[in-house]
Amino acid sequence: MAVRSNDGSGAPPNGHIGALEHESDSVLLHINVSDEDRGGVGGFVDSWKSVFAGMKITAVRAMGPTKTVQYPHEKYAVSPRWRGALALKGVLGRDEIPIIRDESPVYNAVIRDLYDRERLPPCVGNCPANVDARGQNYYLAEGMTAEAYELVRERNIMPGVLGRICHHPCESACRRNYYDEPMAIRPLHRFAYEEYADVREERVKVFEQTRDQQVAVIGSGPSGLAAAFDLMALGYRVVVYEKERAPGGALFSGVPSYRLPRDVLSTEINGLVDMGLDLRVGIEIGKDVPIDHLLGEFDAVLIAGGLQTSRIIPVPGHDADGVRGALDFLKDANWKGDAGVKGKRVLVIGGGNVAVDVARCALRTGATEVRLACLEGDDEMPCHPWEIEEAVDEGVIAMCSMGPHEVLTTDGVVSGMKMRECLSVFDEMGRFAPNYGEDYAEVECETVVFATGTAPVLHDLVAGSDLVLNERGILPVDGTLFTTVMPNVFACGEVVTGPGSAIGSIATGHEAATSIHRYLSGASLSENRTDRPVPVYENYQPARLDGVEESRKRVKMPMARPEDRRKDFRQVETGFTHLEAVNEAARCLRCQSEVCVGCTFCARTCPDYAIQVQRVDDPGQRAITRYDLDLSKCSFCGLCAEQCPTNALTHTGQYELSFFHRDLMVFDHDEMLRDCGGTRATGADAHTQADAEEAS
Amino acid sequence: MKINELREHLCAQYPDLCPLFSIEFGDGVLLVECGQLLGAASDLRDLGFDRLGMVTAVDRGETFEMVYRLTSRSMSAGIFLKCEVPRDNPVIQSLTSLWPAANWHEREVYDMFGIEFEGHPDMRRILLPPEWEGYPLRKDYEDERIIHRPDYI
Amino acid sequence: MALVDKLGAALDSSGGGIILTTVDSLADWARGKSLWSMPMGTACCAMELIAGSFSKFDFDRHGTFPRPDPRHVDVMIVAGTITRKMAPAVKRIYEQMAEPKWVIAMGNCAVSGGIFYYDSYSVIRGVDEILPVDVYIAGCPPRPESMQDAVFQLREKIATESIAPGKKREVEFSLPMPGAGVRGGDAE
Amino acid sequence: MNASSIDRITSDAGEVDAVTLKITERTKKIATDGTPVDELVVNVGPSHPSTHGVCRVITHVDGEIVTKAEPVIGYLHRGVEKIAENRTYLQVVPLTDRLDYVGSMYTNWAYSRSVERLAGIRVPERAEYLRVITCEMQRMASHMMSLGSTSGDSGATTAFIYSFDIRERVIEFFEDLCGSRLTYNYVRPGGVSMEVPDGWFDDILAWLPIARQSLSELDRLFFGNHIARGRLKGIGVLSAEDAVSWGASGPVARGSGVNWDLRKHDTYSVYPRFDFDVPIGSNGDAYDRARCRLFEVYESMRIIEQAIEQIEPGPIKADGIPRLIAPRPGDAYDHIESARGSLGVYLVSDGSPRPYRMKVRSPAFCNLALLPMLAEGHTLSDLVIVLGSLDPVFGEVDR
Amino acid sequence: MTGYVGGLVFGLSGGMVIALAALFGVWWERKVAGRIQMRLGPTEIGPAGVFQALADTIKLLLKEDITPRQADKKLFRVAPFLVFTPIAMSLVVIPFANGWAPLDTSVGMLFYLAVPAVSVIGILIAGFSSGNTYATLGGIRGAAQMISYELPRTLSVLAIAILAGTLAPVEVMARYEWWWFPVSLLGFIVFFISSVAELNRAPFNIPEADSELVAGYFADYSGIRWAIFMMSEYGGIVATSYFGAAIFLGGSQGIGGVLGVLLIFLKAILLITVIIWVGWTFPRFRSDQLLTLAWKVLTPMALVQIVIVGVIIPWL
Repeated sequence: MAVRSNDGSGAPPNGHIGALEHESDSVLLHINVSDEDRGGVGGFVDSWKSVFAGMKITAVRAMGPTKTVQYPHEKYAVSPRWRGALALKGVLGRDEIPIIRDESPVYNAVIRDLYDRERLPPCVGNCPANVDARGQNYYLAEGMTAEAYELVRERNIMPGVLGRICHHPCESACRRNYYDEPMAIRPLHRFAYEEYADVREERVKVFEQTRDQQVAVIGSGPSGLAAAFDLMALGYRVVVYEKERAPGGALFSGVPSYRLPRDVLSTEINGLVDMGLDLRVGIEIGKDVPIDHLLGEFDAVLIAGGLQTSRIIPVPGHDADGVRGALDFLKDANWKGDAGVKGKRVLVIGGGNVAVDVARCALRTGATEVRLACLEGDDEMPCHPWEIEEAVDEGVIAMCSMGPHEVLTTDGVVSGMKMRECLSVFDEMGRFAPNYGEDYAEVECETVVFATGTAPVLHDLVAGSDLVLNERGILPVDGTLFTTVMPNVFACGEVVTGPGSAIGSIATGHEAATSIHRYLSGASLSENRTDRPVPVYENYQPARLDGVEESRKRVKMPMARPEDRRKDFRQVETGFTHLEAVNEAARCLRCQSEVCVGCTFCARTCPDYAIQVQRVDDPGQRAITRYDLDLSKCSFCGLCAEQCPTNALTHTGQYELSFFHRDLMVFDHDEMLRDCGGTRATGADAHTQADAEEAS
Repeated sequence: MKINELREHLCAQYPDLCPLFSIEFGDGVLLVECGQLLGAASDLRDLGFDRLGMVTAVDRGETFEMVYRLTSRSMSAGIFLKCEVPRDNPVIQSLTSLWPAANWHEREVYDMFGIEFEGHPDMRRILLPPEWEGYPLRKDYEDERIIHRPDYI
Repeated sequence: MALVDKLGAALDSSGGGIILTTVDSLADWARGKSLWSMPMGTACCAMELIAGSFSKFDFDRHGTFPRPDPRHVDVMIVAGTITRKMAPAVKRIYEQMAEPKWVIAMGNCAVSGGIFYYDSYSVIRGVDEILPVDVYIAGCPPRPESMQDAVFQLREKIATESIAPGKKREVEFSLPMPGAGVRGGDAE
Repeated sequence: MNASSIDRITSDAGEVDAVTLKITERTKKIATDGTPVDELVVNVGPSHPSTHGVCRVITHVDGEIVTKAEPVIGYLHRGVEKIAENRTYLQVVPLTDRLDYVGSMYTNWAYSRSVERLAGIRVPERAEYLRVITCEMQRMASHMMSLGSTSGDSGATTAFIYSFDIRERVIEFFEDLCGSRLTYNYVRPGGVSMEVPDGWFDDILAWLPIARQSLSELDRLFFGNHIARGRLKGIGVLSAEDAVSWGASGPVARGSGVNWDLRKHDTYSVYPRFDFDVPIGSNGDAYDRARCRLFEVYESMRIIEQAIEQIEPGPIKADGIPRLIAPRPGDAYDHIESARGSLGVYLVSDGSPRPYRMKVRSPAFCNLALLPMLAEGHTLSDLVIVLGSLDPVFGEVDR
Repeated sequence: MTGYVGGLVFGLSGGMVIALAALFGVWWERKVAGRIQMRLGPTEIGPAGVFQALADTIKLLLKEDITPRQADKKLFRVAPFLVFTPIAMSLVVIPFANGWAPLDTSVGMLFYLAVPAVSVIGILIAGFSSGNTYATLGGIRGAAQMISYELPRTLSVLAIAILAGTLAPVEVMARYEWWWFPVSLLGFIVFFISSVAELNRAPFNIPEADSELVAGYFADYSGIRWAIFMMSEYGGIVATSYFGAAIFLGGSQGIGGVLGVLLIFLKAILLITVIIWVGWTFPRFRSDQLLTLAWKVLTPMALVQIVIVGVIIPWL
């Protein structure tokens, strides 16, 4: 029982403890505040004492210092966080926007710097390869299509390819999400590619070889080509080896042609060859040429071999005839155009993008019934939601929360599959630990395709070198520098990262190129090397679209009808027209730091609805036409400034806000841009009047 | 007190209230018929719920949901007592006989929802002026003096 | 009609221009420097109003101190939300004040209803619906210094007034914009 | 002395609609049994220096003795509960600031707790500590306001100013923390809005001993004073039974000996980790209520010191709170111990990003209902003391 | 005729003295109260804001003079003067300098005690005629208070009268000896407290009671009439302080000339400051506490004082 004195002297008052007992059993401590018997102030002498004690206190205070701040002459220095009147730091005009562009080895530093200063647009920040989508949209809206293509190509070496197959993290981070719908960045890549076809010949620019070092790249997948592109741009001679007959790696063998027409891929790779790339197809390093040979001939070797084989889950019957791996299946479908499933029923195990690709390929190669079984529930499938949607549209039957139990065979040939209900996929710690239920289901089918994981095949490749694989067949690689145990051997792409996205592979290619450049020019690999920033842009909750005018919505990508598209491998999306593309590009908010881009976050967040923002989105006219703050409604709560994605809207320290008329309290666009630098009250001009009086 | 203990306690004392008890967002809820309200409240008070924390209503369209929040000092627990009042005849028993605290709360509910309380000593508007028309917290309340917020899409 | 109004009217009609100007400047000086306030504090802003007359801000330095009696005061500071139920009382108290009288609407609730402008059924959207407001202060709530700033602004407005009814003094004066700098008052 | 001797001053006790500072009607009323009714109706408020806002008390006095005091509230009824139905969950937070404007942090917190319960948000520990620290500082500020106005009501303006001086310092701390003096918008669903500025905790720890000293000075100046004791003791006596059945909470109930503090007895947040006591009165008069507040300020200081000692770096906001919170349908109630008692927020969600219904269980509303009972039989001078000892904040009473 | 002219001149000059005293008193109170409350008080007009009260007065002069509709108009208008006149009259017997008072009468003390008491009529009329419940209650409270404190105040002065053997303040000053102060200390305290109560100053300002009755008996007065109330209050403070300084503190203590004037002035200022100091320190009494103090504490104390003096006198 801690009883403290009420007069600060430390002596306990003579209060009773627990004047009124609480009903509960628990013994709770409390102080009794009544002080009837505290030594009577009721007495005559004591009351006089109390009178003089009080007078002493006031007298002491009167002799002490005053606490007054003499307002107009000296101003109390308000907190730097003080929420005074709002002001804008800048408003987006029609001027050119900053293009994020630099040669590769310093590019990360540029991004890092922009990120640290909160100047990175979310689309650029969320893209693994930091493709300047904002710049692309700007160029397209202003009619500079070729510049747009070349800008995108710098980071995303094959805009035509990625414009079709990318999973576009940029779009999920786009600030338009909150407004209406995100920018169609990926279709605009594709549009830029298509427009570039006309000028490709005349704009081709061969990279000059300015350095005498040479680099070999093993694999012509996206990561290898990205690294090769960067190294060529830096003046190295680059030779790319591809073991298949056609370049492109997984883009060729793993991506069905209904998503990526083969001519696009070849056009893009040919474009690189035109720029000086030495591409040698049909040469498998390790078999045709030993890696030692490369190490002797080239100053550096980059392994970008990708993933070669599928994992098949060892359930009973997995070795039966008719059980296949996804990559083999896709390879067959892509190379031969026939996967051997004509007239058969196909069951695809797995819920990733590869599984969906397999399922849709199976439909196109003549399967009668395609089922997709995955462990996860329908809302947590790892594939992109639009993929499964399109697949279901075409007739794929999705079976969620089902795990493979046994492959049913008849005479060594697959006749069906026994599935088991899956209750949860991950345990509490987030590890993969499927929890199976007691329900079983049997599916009849002739082919089972496992799309449950892929792995690299590197044994032949590394044979004879100092490189060693670990027991799982994986090459140990530094995840940020992309170096291996040999100083002149680097690796990038899915060999390093495991199964991932094309744009993610490209990003590693850029990084590996940076490492190689540093290695070859004798610089430290890690010094001044900035980690790739991973901006956490929250996924903006999609806005309600019922009231949005049609002109503000995202331009719909025209698509083939589902019943048509399941028939063949022609591309599903048919592309933008010129007008659609320019309109779409003009929708870009052109997010810049400390510049209001008219995203209306503030107006939406404001609990008082005191902010009115209007914006024109027309091509060539993109501007903010109105930004009104009704200061008479503003509650100075700070929510708008907190929400402002570009930090353009801030609270100034200004608090002297007296007006003779209510109309003056509506701050327009110009008033919001006023310079408030000097109005924050500071103690700087304080006179020491109070002190002067003290002295007197 | 844990909510399950509370349920056991309640079921042991008043078996007829037991089936009406449910748990929602970690709080006990006792949903009764309006006719039973006074009896149930009185039972709960005898059980130890000695304080009436709050009386309010929710406009559920066809009905008004009356929500009473009772708290018990001895059990350190709270419980919701709920019942549905028809919108076309919004009359319910007053709890002023059990807790004088209900007086102002019920006046407020009357003021905001137009629900009348039988047996209330002083059924007048409390927050709004006496001449006010309508019951503002009803969802269908319309007043030309309200300026509705602009709807940003 | 107060005696002073009669005096003003008489001076105005008899052409006592110089005397009128002198009396005017005296009157405006006295009125401006001695703005006793009726703290019509209803909500949050009332807290800042109270803080304003206490140690740190000390309105009394400018001759402004709060008196709760409407008969004795010159300026009513409406600080806080005015509801439909409260409006008649505010109006009545304003009517009980002796001429000349001014009104300062302190804080956004008194200016326009502020955060309660939309969707509220009971809030008056600005005290200027019921009273003639002379100075509006934005803020939610405004700092006590904003209040002092408003008093300085009101002084500038008072400086344009004449004791002759319906007459304005000609002084060099423009509508001050926010943040225009230091105004009013001499330091001790 | 006794007004009953002057039969001219009789007045109509009925509905007085014109809300005025003064009652002007003086009519002679004859009671049913034929005797003249010698009652004066004094209309206190709605704008009166001692009503702590906009409350009107229609007071019937016999001489100086109050025979009936009927509070009329609703002069600050702003329809917040209706407005909240038209705001998103985040937009409601600034509205809650303006309910209990003497203690904005509490309404922020109670509301945030309800939203968190509804949306299943777990708050990081540092945020809970920051909430406790700010809310205990808010309790200091709020109680200083209450103690100050009690002394102001009884005519000791200087004691008011001394207590406001302590409050002012707290408010400066809040200004440094979140950029506003009164309407903080600091406690949000999922955490708090801002990290503390550098050196903030040190400044508080350095200031607390000074505050203790000036508090004890205030204690001696006002509560030690013979006149003040005479003014407060035995005024507005509330029994423990009445306090419970009338739903009183906070210092009003504790002054009557009801040992009920949510921080201790229905504990929440990180309060179980602190060592503090609950001041309890035994007489239930205005003096005990005021003393409870005074002692609670000391206890708040202890909690702040312990919390600053225990707090550790970490996130201040729960992860993954969407921009538009849209909890699943249902209703939830959560409460905290505010300076005035148990402050609860009842939220009903229909799954949309806007609350379907918000109800604020305001302790001041319940406490104020006691006024007629407590003021009766005392003098008119005591009426303002009783009203002040209930510490109503009309933003919260009327909502 | 000369009597009238003399009276007029005297009245006007008395009014001027009161006005000046009030201006000074108001300013001094605001400064002292400011310092007690750790703030500055008026700073803007004149050095240290000394002319603040002047601006206030000019403003009040120029303000509308409201007579409420429900008021008893004639009584309402005359009441401020009924309060003011007795206070002004009481000044005539105050010895402002050694051996000089405007009216050096042998019953000066009696005059001083009796005449200002008449202002209670004015207060009662003011409160009653306003037609306002607050004012009425204030007037009634004021009357009760002033009547109660009349007795201890008169009794307390009696001690000095016994010691000095005269009722003329000028004579008392001349005969003052230092040991009178300890002997009459009890009486001085009673005199001081009951004077503060007579003046309706805090902590005895229950007729005005800002926080209860808004402004009490002058709640409905505005402009110049209210200024007259305030002037009489501050005039009363000055008169009381001078009187107390002269009677209990020895006034100019027989020192003539400017020095004597200064001496009594300083003593009076001291008393004014203490009045303000006390007023801004304590809470207000409730009416029953007030009467208890008057009848149960102060009156017995005054009687004890008389006994003390009565016991001492034969030993002189």
